[in-house]
Order: sequence, then structure tokens, then C-alpha cells
Amino acid sequence: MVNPIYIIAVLLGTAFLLGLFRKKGFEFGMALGMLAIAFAAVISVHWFIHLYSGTEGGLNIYTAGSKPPFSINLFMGVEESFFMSAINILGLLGFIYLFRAFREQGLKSSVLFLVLIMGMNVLIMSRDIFNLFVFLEIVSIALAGLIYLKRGKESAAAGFKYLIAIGVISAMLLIGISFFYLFAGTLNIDDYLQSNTLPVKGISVAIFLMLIAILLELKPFPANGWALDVYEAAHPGISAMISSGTATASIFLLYKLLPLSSLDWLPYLTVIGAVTFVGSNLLGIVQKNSNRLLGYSSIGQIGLMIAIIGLAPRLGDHFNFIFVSIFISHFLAKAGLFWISGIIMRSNIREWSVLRRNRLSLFMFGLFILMLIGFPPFPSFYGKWQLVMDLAQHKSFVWIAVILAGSFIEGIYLFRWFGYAMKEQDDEEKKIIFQWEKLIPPIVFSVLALGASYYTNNLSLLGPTLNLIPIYFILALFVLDFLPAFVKNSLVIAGMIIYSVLLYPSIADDTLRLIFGGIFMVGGVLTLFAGYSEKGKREGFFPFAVMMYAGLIGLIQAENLFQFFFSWEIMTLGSYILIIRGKKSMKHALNYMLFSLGGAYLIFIGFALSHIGQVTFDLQTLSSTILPGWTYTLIAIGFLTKTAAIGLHIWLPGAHAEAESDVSPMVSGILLKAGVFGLVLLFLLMGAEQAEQKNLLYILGWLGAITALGGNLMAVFQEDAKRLLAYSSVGNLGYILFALAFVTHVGWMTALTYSVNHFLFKTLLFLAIGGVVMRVKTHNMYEMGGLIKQMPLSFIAVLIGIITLAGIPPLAGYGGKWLFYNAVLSKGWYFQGMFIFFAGTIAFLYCFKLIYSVFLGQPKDKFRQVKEAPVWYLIPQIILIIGIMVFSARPDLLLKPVGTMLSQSNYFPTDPLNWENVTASTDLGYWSGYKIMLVIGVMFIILLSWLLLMSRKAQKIKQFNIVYAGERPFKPETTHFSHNMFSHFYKALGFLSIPVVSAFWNGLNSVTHSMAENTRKIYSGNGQTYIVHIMLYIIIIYMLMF
Amino acid sequence: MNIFPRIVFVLLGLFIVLNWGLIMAGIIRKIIARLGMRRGIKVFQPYINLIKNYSIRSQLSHGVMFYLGPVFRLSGGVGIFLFMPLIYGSDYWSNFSFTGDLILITYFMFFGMLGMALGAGEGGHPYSAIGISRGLAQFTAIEVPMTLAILSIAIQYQTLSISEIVAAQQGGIQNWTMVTNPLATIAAMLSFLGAMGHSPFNVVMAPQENPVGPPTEYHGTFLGVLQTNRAILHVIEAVLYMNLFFGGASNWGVLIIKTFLIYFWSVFVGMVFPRFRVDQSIPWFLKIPLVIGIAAIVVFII
Amino acid sequence: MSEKKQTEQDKFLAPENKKHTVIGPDGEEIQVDPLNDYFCTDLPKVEAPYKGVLEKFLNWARAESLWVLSYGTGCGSIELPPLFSPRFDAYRFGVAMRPTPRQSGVLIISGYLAVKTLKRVIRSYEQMQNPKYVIALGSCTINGGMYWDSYNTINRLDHYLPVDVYIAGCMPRPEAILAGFNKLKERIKSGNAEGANEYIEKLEWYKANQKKIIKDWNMPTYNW
Amino acid sequence: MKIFELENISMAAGFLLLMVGIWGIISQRNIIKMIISFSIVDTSIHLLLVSIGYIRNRTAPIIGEGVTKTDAATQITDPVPQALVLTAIVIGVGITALLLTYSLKLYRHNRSLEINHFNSLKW
Amino acid sequence: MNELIDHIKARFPIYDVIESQPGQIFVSLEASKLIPMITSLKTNHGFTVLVIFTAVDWIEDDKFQITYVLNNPKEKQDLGIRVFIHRDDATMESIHHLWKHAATFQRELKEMFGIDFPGSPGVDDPFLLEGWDNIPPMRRDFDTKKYSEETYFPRPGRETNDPATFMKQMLYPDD
Repeated sequence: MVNPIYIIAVLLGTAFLLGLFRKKGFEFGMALGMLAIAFAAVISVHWFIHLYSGTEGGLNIYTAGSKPPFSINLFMGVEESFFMSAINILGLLGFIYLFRAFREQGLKSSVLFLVLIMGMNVLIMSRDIFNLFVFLEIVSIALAGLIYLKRGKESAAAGFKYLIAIGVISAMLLIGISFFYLFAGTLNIDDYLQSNTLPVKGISVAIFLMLIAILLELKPFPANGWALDVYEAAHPGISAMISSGTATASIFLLYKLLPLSSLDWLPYLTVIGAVTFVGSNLLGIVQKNSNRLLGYSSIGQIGLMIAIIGLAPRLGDHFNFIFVSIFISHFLAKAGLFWISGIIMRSNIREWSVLRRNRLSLFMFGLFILMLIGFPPFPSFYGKWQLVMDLAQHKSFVWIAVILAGSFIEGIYLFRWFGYAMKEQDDEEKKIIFQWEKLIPPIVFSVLALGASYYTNNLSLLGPTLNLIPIYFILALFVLDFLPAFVKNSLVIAGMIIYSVLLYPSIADDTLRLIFGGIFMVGGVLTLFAGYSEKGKREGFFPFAVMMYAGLIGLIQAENLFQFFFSWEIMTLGSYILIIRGKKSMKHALNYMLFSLGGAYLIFIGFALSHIGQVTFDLQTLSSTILPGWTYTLIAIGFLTKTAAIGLHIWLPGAHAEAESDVSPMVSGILLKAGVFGLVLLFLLMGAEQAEQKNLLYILGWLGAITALGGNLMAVFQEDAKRLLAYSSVGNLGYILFALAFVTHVGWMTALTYSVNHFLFKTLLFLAIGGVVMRVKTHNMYEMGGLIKQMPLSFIAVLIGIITLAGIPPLAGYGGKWLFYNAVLSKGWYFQGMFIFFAGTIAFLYCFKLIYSVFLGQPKDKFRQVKEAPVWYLIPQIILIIGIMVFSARPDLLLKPVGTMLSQSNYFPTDPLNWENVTASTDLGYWSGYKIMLVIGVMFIILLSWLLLMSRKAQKIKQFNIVYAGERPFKPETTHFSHNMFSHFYKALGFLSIPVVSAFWNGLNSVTHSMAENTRKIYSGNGQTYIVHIMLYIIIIYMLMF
Repeated sequence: MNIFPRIVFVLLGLFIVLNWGLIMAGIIRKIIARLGMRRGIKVFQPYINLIKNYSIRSQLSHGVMFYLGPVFRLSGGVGIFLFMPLIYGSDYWSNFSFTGDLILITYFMFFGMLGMALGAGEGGHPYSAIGISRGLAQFTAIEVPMTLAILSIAIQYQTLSISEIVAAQQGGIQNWTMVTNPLATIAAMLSFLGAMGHSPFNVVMAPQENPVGPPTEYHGTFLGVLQTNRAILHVIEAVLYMNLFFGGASNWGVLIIKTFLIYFWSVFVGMVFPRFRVDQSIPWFLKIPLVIGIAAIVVFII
Repeated sequence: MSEKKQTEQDKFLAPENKKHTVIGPDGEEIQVDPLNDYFCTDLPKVEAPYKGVLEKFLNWARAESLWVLSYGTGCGSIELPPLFSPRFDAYRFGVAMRPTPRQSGVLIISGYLAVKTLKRVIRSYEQMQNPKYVIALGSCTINGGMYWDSYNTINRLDHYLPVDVYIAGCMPRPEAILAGFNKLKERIKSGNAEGANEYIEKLEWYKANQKKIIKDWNMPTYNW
Repeated sequence: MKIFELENISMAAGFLLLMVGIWGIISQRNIIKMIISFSIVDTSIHLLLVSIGYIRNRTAPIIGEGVTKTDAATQITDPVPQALVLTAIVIGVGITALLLTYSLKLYRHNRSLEINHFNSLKW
Repeated sequence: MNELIDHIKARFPIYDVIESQPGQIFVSLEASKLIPMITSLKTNHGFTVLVIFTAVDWIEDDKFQITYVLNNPKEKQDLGIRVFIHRDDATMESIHHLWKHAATFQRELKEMFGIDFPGSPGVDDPFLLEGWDNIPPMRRDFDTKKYSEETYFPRPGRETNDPATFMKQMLYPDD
């Protein structure tokens, strides 16, 4: 093994050597510098591998050949080698990244860079306090020099502020060190730790000063204005070094020095970290400048790490895993983001839409963003999972709440930013060059990120339990993205079919999973069929479609809470990207993501609560939770965000309406069932008694009823066809929630029947309307009209869809209604039931509006030549129609197994439905789908032939051959009665549709924003204010601690 | 019972109901005329109108759905008939009521409405669409008290089967729902006013401002089919209310008297009150009948 | 139609009824000729009556169920509402008012007809279904009455529509109109009231007469 | 223990200077004055360091005339703080130099040395 | 009333002042002075209502007479103003900017007399006559009887008989 001291030697030597070069030897000098850093990197990585795999405790290096106190000693342990590897690799890539900048500024700036790397290496290794101070100063000076790498007034001002702030901080550090020496008599950490000197107050103050200085180096909120200015003004390559490099070194420093103090610093660290995490992220949401935003985020992440250090005792053995996973995510993502920022050179986050010009960088951008927020499969996801679970074990609920709140706030601005990159208008005028040497570092970090994800999965404390096949499939699709769309589509369909076939045996016995698995997979394949009508490559669609379905099927397969949550997040992510692909869906996708994220975190907390006192994460743990009320409520609210219960529904209409034509059925017909599945699972596992005791089911019932009424009422007043369907989904999910809340046998049967029905008809309707929209290129129903002549098949599909939706016999929807009455009567929830029935009749209004405005009435001139919807839209529609017909004629095919399944579960031992051939009966009534179908069919045919006989030679006439009081119609546009069709209804009941909920969320939004806006005014931009912050911060912390 | 005799009885019943519907309409018109000091139409005038409409020689068609609209409408009317038990205690006259219960009938009423709405919609006439939108909007409110009344009697009798509800009311007028559950009866009869579409709830048709509403474009045979349906539907809806609230009928004579009285109730009210606009009738239904309906349920919960 | 005539007709066409081009959703140009695209341009066919008793029975039904289009053209329109008052009670003859021409069988021309009104009358008449009957009230429809030399009022209705019954008077009283209804019934029952078919048979002559005075003929030949 | 011993006085002076320096950094609007204040802070810390290492009646930790290697431990003051001071001075000089460089740059950019004029980066 | 006439006379060259009945005066005026005068009447003298506005065809004088009748609702006074224009150049200034409904009168006059009112909204649209292609029907050189006979298929009426001669012939065929 090479002695790590050589790292310092080589770096320092090279730095001196480079100082000798003149302009001519620039390339050579750069190569030399690169070699030196590469050398350092190789050695540190080598050491890490050696120490990690071996059993050695590490190596003490004594400089000057003698032991302390006569010399300074360095220590190379596993931790040190790990962080050094990180820093050196970062340094190497950062050095490459800055190639061009160095060329402009001359080789002397690269000298500073080398010194910086060297300084950080020593900071990690050194065990001597004063030595730490010295190298801290060296790092600071080098950085201060590098800040001015990007010339300009801003950089100069930022650099000055940085230096002044660092000066004050290091003064504190030095005072601390000197008094430490006064009382401890040594400057060596190990010596002090071994000496066991009795703590006196003086030494506590000294150590306080040292630690607070190092903490201030970590830029705690709010004493961090200087750092933000630096992030904003410095060259992004340097910002990356600060954010990922010096922060790493500093946090390790803190970690290293912490044992010195006899005071219990940890709670304070937790508070400081948490305040930083939440506060910094909060201010981030009003930030428009990308680098400053990254600065806020960076500070927030460091705050999280500080908090984790503070929480270490509660995490026990898991501390290392959690800390490293969070750290590595921040380290890779933040550096990568800063580097990307430097590539595109756009300071306003809205202008990041230029990323779309380079798919690779957009991909990397998304990867890093998701990694920061903690989405699976990235390490931070595992870290946060473990963190929250362990915190829950210690009942540290406040900290769970704070950490997740911070993460959520971070999600707000990061996803908004991501939305801008995906959807904001791109100003084509402004040219941009993607420089290759700047692309290398983020690429390497992306690869490292994926590798880290893989290893985290394997190293995860749960063991490699995840089913990675879908993930590999997704990755393969990313790689194969250059293929034409139909090839990829076929691949995906084939993959899903094969996977379903393979999956079938494992869920064949479980009717519940079979039903939902069927919805997810069959629905998935059917909706994907529609994708064949897309021309071109359809870049970036298929990986995320598969991601969504992988998540959904993962929910089915999940055996433990972790897998469930993992799949849940994967599904959310995939669907988010699918939604944001729509033309005007930036805002709606953000809404969707935020609600999903919030919901996911609630589920997360719920899982954590249920895990208290448990060893495994098995799904069954839900049944023996010690806090059933809370667990139930949190998880239920989480699922309710996905099912868009009223109050949490505002994301749905926009997201579903603005998505692409074939995505809308995916997210509406299929995705919403994930929430239903979750709720069913929750009830099954937790047991309804727990919830019933606290009237929670009662609340859920009312919620469902109001959701149904509100959703349907809103749907009536829509002019946008897809938005109408989306609101209708809100209403229909309200029925399902209501029925679920019964927790009776027939109630659940209703809910499951309704889920299947809703999948069938809503997918059908969205596909049909999607096909129409594709042809006519507008969503507004009043602009269409009379399309039945051009699109008869779509018309039939919509007709069957709305008959099913409205629950008119003989089609399948009636089964749901019938079960509903039985359920309501047997449960006794009459008034809620009344809401539901009122909602049901209101459904007619929008059903009629939908089919009339689009297909009937007056044809418009511009749609005279439109064709029938693409055949790929029609095929799945026909299959769905067949499905509806089968379930209409033979409802027992679905209901019998469901009844059996529910009877087998512990809650509903008796099946109230009796089957006599195909006739179902309960105590209250009876229903025979098959016979009804038969009677109505025969009758209809007879009557039709009667009319055919009577008026066999009817003259075909055209659209304006209508009676018009002796006049003629003016124009089709003015003759088609569609816009504001239900104005009278609005006069009567429109007051119920006032958007109270949107007003609430908007109010919350603006309160948050104005809070952030006002709070960030403390960063006045004046260096002296920052110093005041620092001083006040020290004083306040001191007051708190002593 | 074997299926073929049943079909024969069903057709026979349908024939009786159709005729009774036509005659009833004539009688009612006659009564109205006499109230207005007129001689009025002949009692058989509805028959003549029907024959005349079927005898119209030329027909126009706006399209397939226009053509199918009346078929849907008539299927709706005949369908309700098919699922309705007519005479208590008689297997012959219980039609196909074994296939479904009260809920089936309530929801099957929409079948005809929907078909009519679509057919009229394809006519392309804005007045049709206006009429439909008014009708549907008003119907949402009409259904609520009706639903409450149905729930109330379902709680009362613990069944949704119409035959069983009728059976429970046998043995004298004191056992009729009208007596045992007056609140539900009142709510339902108020909603019946709306369902029948007479004044004050006839803004759907509103001949003066909105020429006959949905069927503006229908004529000749199509109109004949619609008229046939109207005759059947009026009787059969009255039969439904009779079965639910007025003790059912044990023979045809009782059925005829009861349905006449029930139907006359809506006409009688229509004679007295002027027309509501939709935005007036919806709040009305959601105030008075709704409160009565809720009271009908509260009584049973307590 | 000759080119000159075409331009002549175009002069009177409302802007929205002229041929124009619209842009479809995919950017394609679509030629719209409203007169052909919005209106059915077919000509009607004679609907032959049945033979024998059946037709007699149907004619009886038609005669006993006269549905009148509520459409008034001149001063006579004020004479129609009293028909349905208790004093005259036209309902007892099976007469009823219908608001839509599709459902009505009788068109009452209740007074003088300006050229402008005639156009609307023709439309309404053609929108009615076969068989259909026309009753003309007052001397104005017979020979122009007091408008005999007016530049804008027709003199003889039977040149434009096949009239079944004329009721003379200026204006005829409701009693006279009731008598007219009974005359019409007789005529229908006797099987002579085939005005609708006559109109179709002599369509060219009627159309020529109509087009002679309706110079802005901006609608299809037959208004279905 | 006497209060007015040399080390106590110098330590008090050190703290006093520290306060003065920090006050200067916070209150002075002129960049050069801020840098001077910073230097005062620097110096005050050096003073503190030296006063910590001072042991009464001992000489400077330089082995040479009058102080031999063997009895150095009893004759000289604590050498470590002195070494620290030396290093700190060097670092202080470095930082001061860098600060002055920055002030020069700032002045070139804005023709001003008012710290208030350099707050374009904020919030 | 007379004060008013005096007042107007002082400012506008009116002539032929006729008091047709108490509170109603007709005056004549040159066409070019019309607009200033009725503007003044409307704004200063309370004649806020345009009662009617019509034309007479003086074919003998080769003139159209246009009569504007204004009303002062407060004083209950009517004032008719007559202006004369040549038939050959039948153009008059529009007053639709003073009273909106004047546009309808003007449209009617355009159709019936062929008097043009440039700038009046919709003045060329058909008012009563759709597709009229003859000279304006209210002009006296338009022979309405001839037109009617040519166009409207006059019914060949019965032979008309003077009752006196007819009865004489019937009763005393020999005389």
C-alpha cells in the first residue's frame, strides 16, 4: 500500500511545479495536475477497497518520524479513505471540467485547485487540531482565489464576503483551539480522547467555539448568506467543489471533532440540522436563480446530514448506512447539477428548457433531481426509509415530520424546476454549445449514481429483496430509445404479456391481487396498443410507461412494506413523467407530483408507525400496530391523495385532461386503482375494527359521498371533454371510497365491482375521446359536434361507456348500482347514500353533454373531413366493450370469486349474495344480469323491426333541414347548443361547485411563498449583515447550550 | 311457469296497458275540458291521433341515432312494464319481474330517457338539446326525494322486491304504505309530479317557448312510437307508485281505478299551478320533498 | 344553372351561405358549399295512397285528427286562438295546435301574404309531412283582397301552394273557420285531399311561380 | 493569583481587541477599514495565543544562548502557542493579502469601496 | 312656441311656418342647414324625441320632401321640419348619430324611395322587400297596379254588375 502521505506530497509538489510553468506548457501542466489528482484518487480508492474488505483498523501516519505531540499525525481509516476517494474523484472530474476555465485564467488557477484538493485530503486525515485549522485556512484561501475564477463584480463581491466571513469564523476557531490547548494541554485528538481529562467549563467553551466554527463552515441556516452568494457567483465547477467537496470535508471534520466534547451536542446538532434543512428548502421555493437554488438545496442537504449525525444514537448500527446513502446522493447529485448548470449557462431556472436540446443532459438532470429528492432506486431513498423507520422505533415523531416536511419542500422547487426543464418555452434563438469535456464529469457521476443505486439495493439492510427485472427492462428501454416507436411499443407489450404470464401462477389464488393485477396489466397492454398510432420515436415515453406499470405490478407483488413503498414511488415517478409529457401539463404535473409526494410521505410515516416494535417489514405488521388510529389515518390519507378524494383532488382534472391521448386512460382508468388497492389492502391488513372505533370509517364514508357529489357536479360544468371525464373520475372514485368505508361484505363487493367497472368504462371513454381529440385537435366539446357520421365506432364506444357509467341496465354499471342499494340499506348510511344517488343522477347530465356535444348536434365545417379514430385506438376499445358485455351478461364471473374471496378473509365470513345459476339475490332483492340482458335485447330487436317496418323509406336529410320557425339556421357554430349547456343547473346548484378546495390550497401556497419571500429578505446582500448573522448565531447557540 | 304462456300473458298485459293508457289520456283530457266548460276531445281521440301518426306517408331521418331514439324510448317504457308485477298474487300477471327488483325499474327508466336524448340530439335542433338539458337537470332533483322514499319503504319492509312490498300491504287500507309511511308517500308523490312532466314541471316540453322540446323533429311513425310509449309509461309509472304506496292491485279493475287516481293527481296539480323554470324547480325539489323524504327516513332510524 | 343565374343567386346569398373554405384540424383546406352541404337537395317523391278500405280508414283518422301548425300570417292569426276557447272549442273536432311543422298536418294561411312571408310559408309547408292540407283564410289569399294592387302582396295563394279549402271573408269568423274544418274533413274523407302529392307532381310549376316573385331564392329548391 | 499579571493583561487586551475588531468589521462601511478591523481581530488572537503560552519568568523558547537543550523544559515558555502564532500570522497575512486583492478588484469594478455597494447578490 | 320660432328664425333660414294645430308647427328649411338646426333643437331646446321621419314624392316639382317630426316631451311641443331634395340626386345627410333609431327610418326610405343616406348603418340591407329588383316602389313613377298584375297572377274576377242595371235587365229585359 502506498502511504497516503504521498497524496499530500504529490499534490503539493505538483502544485509547486505548476507554478513554474509558463503559458506554453499549459497542456502539459494540466496533464501533470490531472495525473497528480488521479494518483491521489487511485491511492485513496485503493485504500478504501483494502480497508473495507479487510479487517485492518486503519493506519496511523506519523509525520516527521515522531509521535505526537512532537509531530502531527494523520490517520487513514475506512471512513477517511471513503471520503477521500469521493473528494479525489470529484477533484479529478472537477479538474477536467474546469479545463477551459483554467486555460482562460492561466495555469496558476489550477495550482489553487490542486491546493484545494490537497487541503481537503489533509482535513480528512489529520488528527491534529491546529493542523486542521491551518488546512482549513488553506482550503479557504484556495477557494477564495478560485471564486474569482469567473471574473466579474459579483464574483469579487462574493469572494470578499466569503473571506470576511471565513475570517471571523476562523478567528472563533482559533480562539477555541488556543483555549483548548490551554486547558487540555494537547492539540492531538487521539491524545485528548485517551487522556480522559476531567471536563471543566473552560474546555467546554473552547470546544464549543471550535465546533460552532466548523458548524458555521457548514453554513447553517440562517447564518449562511455569504455561502449562498458564493454559490451563485462562483464558476459552477467551483460551486460543485464547494457543495460536494468542502462540505464533505467539513462534515467529516465535524464528525471527527464531535467526540471531543463532553457536552451532549447531538440534540443541538439535530435541531440545527433540521432547522437548516427545512429553512433553507423553504427559502428555495421562491428562488429563481438556478445556482443559488442549488445553493439552498445544498445547504438543506447538509442540514439533513447534520441532523442525521445528531440523531446517530437513535439509529444505532444503521447510522453508517443511512448517512452514507444520504451523503452519496447529495454528493453525486449536487456536483452533477452544478456541472450541468455550468454547461448550459442559464441562470434563470425557467430557461433550463434548453436542456431539451440534449437528451443526455436532460436525462442526467432528471436523474440527479430524483436522486436528491430521494426517489427509488437511488440510495437516498433507502437512506430515508431506514432513517424514518429507525426514528419511528424511537418514537421520534417530530423529527420524522420535520425531515419529511423538509424533503417535501425540497420536492416543490426541484419538481417545479424539472417541470420547467421539460415543458417551459425554449427560446430557439439563443444558441448553446454542449462542450464535451464538461459533459464527461456529469456522465461519470450519473454512472456512479446508478452503480451506487445498485449497490445500495444489495447492501440495503433489508437485503437484495427487490425484484429488479422491471428495472432492468426500464434501463434497457432507455438504451433502446433510439428505436422507432412501434418497435419499442411491441417490445413493451410483449414484455408486459410475458411478465403477466409469469406472474399469473403466483397470484392466481389471491382473487384480490388477481383483480387488481388484471386491471393493471390488461389495462396496461390495452392502453399501450393506442401508442401504435404515434409516429416517430416517441422518445422518453416507454421507459416511464413501463416504470409506471412496474410500480403498479410491484404493488401487487409486494410482500413487505418496503417493496410496497418502493413500488408506490416508482409508479408515482413513472406516471409523473407520463403526465408531464402533455402539451400544457407543466403546472398540472407539478400539482400531481406534489400531492403524490405528500401522500407518499404520509404513507411512509404510517408504515413507520406500524413498524414500531416490529422486527420485520412484513405487510402483516400493519395488523399489530400499536398506534392504529394514526397509522390508519395517515396511510388512508396517503392513498386518498391518489384516489383524489375531495380536498385532495385538485391535481386530478388538469393532470388527466392535459396528458397525451393515450396517457389519460392509463392514469385515469388504471392508475387511480392503485389508491383503491392500497385502501383495500390497508383495511384487510389492519382490520376495520381499529378504524371503526374512532369513527374513521364514518368520516371516510362521508368523504366518499361528498367526493362523489362534488366530482360529478364539477364535471357537469366543464367544457373540456377530457377534463369532464377527469372530474367524473373524481366522482366515481368517491363511490368506491364510500363503498369501501362500509367494510361489509356487500359493500366491498360493490367497491371491487365498481373498480373493475370504472377501469372498463373510463379507459374506454378516455380512449374514445382521446381518439376524437387526436383527430379534431381540440378538447373543447362545443367546438365539435355531429362527429357520429365520421366516427361511428367511437360513438358506439362512448355510448356504451356512458351507459355503463350511468349504471343503466342492462350493462355492467347497473350491477354496481344494485349492489350499492343493498349495501346502503344493510349498513344504514342513508344520508350519505342520498348524496351518492344524487351524484349518480347528476352523472347523466355530463354523460349527455359528452356524447351530445361531441357526436350529435350540428357538424362543423372544419371537421367535415376528419377520419375515424386510429385503428390502434379502436382495437382496445372493442376489447373493452367485449369485456363490458361479458360482465353485463355474466356478472357472476366476477362477483362469485369476489364473494368467495371476501368470505375467506377474516372479516366477512358470510356471503350475503346467494347465487342461483346467474341470478343473484340478497335479503333485500334479486338481480339476474343475464336474463335482463336477454329480455331487453329481444324487446329491443322486436321494437326496432317494428319501426323499420313502419318507416322503412325515410328520406335522409342534412344538418340544416330542421324546423326553424320558417327561417333557416345561421351557422353550425351558432346552432349547436353546447356551450354552457347546463346554465340553469348552475343557477340552481352552481353554488356547490365554488372551488373552495382550490382556494384553500392556493392560499396555503401563497402563504408559504410569501413566508419564504419575506424570510429570505434577511439575506440583504451586505457582507456585514452576514457577519452579524454569524455572531448572533454563535451567541444564540451559546445561550441555548450553556 | 313455462316461458311461452308467460310471453302470451305479457303481450296481453301490454295490450291492456296500452289501451288503458290511451283511454286514460282521453278521459283526463275530457275532464280537463269539462273543467274549462268545454266539450273537449273525444275520449278515443288519442287512438285517432296514434293511427293518424302511424299513417303519415313520408318520413325523414337525420341519422341512425335519430332513428333509434324512439326505439330506445319505447324499449324503456316496455322494459319497465316487463319488469313490473302488475296484479298481486297472480303469477300470470307478474311479467318478468323475477329478473330484477325495484332498483332495476328505477334505473331502467333512464334507458328510455337516454335513448330519446340521443335521438333528439342527432336531430341537430337546438331546441331538442335545450329541452333535454332542462329535462335531465330537473330529473336529477326529482330523483332525490323518490330515492329517499324508496329507501324509506325498503327500510320499512326490509326488501327491495316489489312483489314483497305489495304483499306486505295486503289486508286492508290500514296496511297500505300510504297509511303506514305517510311521509315517504308524500315525498314520492311530490316527485311523481315532476316525473310526469305536467305543469308546473313541464318546462321540458314548454310548447310556447321551446316547441315541444326534445321531440321537435320527430313526426309520423317516430312520433307514433313515442306516443305509444307515453301511453304505456304513464300507466306503468302509476302502477309502480300503486305497488309501492297504495297497496297494489289484486285484479285489473282495482289497477285501473288506482292508476287513474294516481295519474289524475299529477294532472290535478298541473291544472292549478303555473310553470316553474328549471332553476326554480330544482331548489323546490331539494327543499320541500327532500325534507319530507329525509323525515321519512329519520322516522325509521329513530 | 347557367353561370349568370348563379351569380344572380349569389348576389342574394347571405355571406355565411356563400361557398367558402375552412381550415381543418390538420391544416387541410375544406371547400364548403352551404347550399349543398347543409341542406338536402333531393326532390320529394309522390307517396301513393293505399287502395280501398284501408285508405278510407286512414283518411278517416287523418280527418278526425287535424293538427294545425301554429303559424299566423296576417290579421287572421288573431281569429285562430278563439277557436280553442270554450265558446268555439275546436278540440271537439279533433283539431289541435302543434308548434312544429314536422308534427302538424294542416297549414292555415290566415290572411294576406307578403312576398317575404310567402317564403317562410313555403318553407314551413315543405317541412310538413305528407299528407298535408292547406286552409286559406280571407279574401287576401283568394284574390288579394284589399291588397289586390299591392306591389308586395300575392293575389292568389293557389299558384304557390295547393289549397284545399278557401274560407272567404275579411276576416272569416271562427264559426266560418269551423265550417271550413268540416269542409276539409269531408274532402279528406272523400279521398280528394291529395294536395301534398299534387304539389309534388306539379312541383315545377309551383316552383316557377314561387321563384318568379321570390327573387332572392337563396335556399334549395325543396326545403325538407 | 494577581489579576494584573502580564498574561492576564495581555489576554484582556486580546479580548478587548477582538471586540474592537469585530465591532469594526460590523460597523465600518469602508472595505479597507473592514480589512483593518479584520487585521485587528487577527492580532488580537495572536495576542491571546501568546498570552496562553506564557509562563512567568521564562524566556523565549529558543535554544541557544543561555538556554540549553537539557534544561529547556524548565526555562522556556510553552513553545507550542508560539509556533501556532507564527503559523497564524502567516495565514493571517495570507488572508489579509487576499482581502486587499479583492478590495482592489472591487474598486476596479465599481469605483467604490463602500460595502453597501456590493449587495447585488442577495435573497 | 312663437318665441321658439323667433329664436330659430334668428339663427336659421326657415320659411313656410305653419301652425297646423296648437303646439305643432311645421317649418321648411334648406337641406344643408338641417343638421345644425336639429342638433341645436335637440341640445338646446329640449326636442329630444324623433317622432317620425318620412318622405313625400313631389314628382311634379322633381323633388322629395323629407319631413322630420321632433317632439319636446317637457313642453309638449311638436316641430316638423321639411327639407326638399332633388329626385335625381336623392341623397341626404344621415342623422343616426343623433338618434340611433333614425337608421331604421333611413333604411326604409332607401328601400322605398331610393333616398340614400351615406354612412347610415345597414342602409343598404333589405328592409321589407327581399330581393327587390325594380325601381323603389314608393316613387310615384312606379306603377304598382301594373306591377301587381304582371307579377301576382291576378285572379280573373267574376263579371261585375251594377246592381241597378243588372236588376233592370233581369226584371225588364225588354227595355
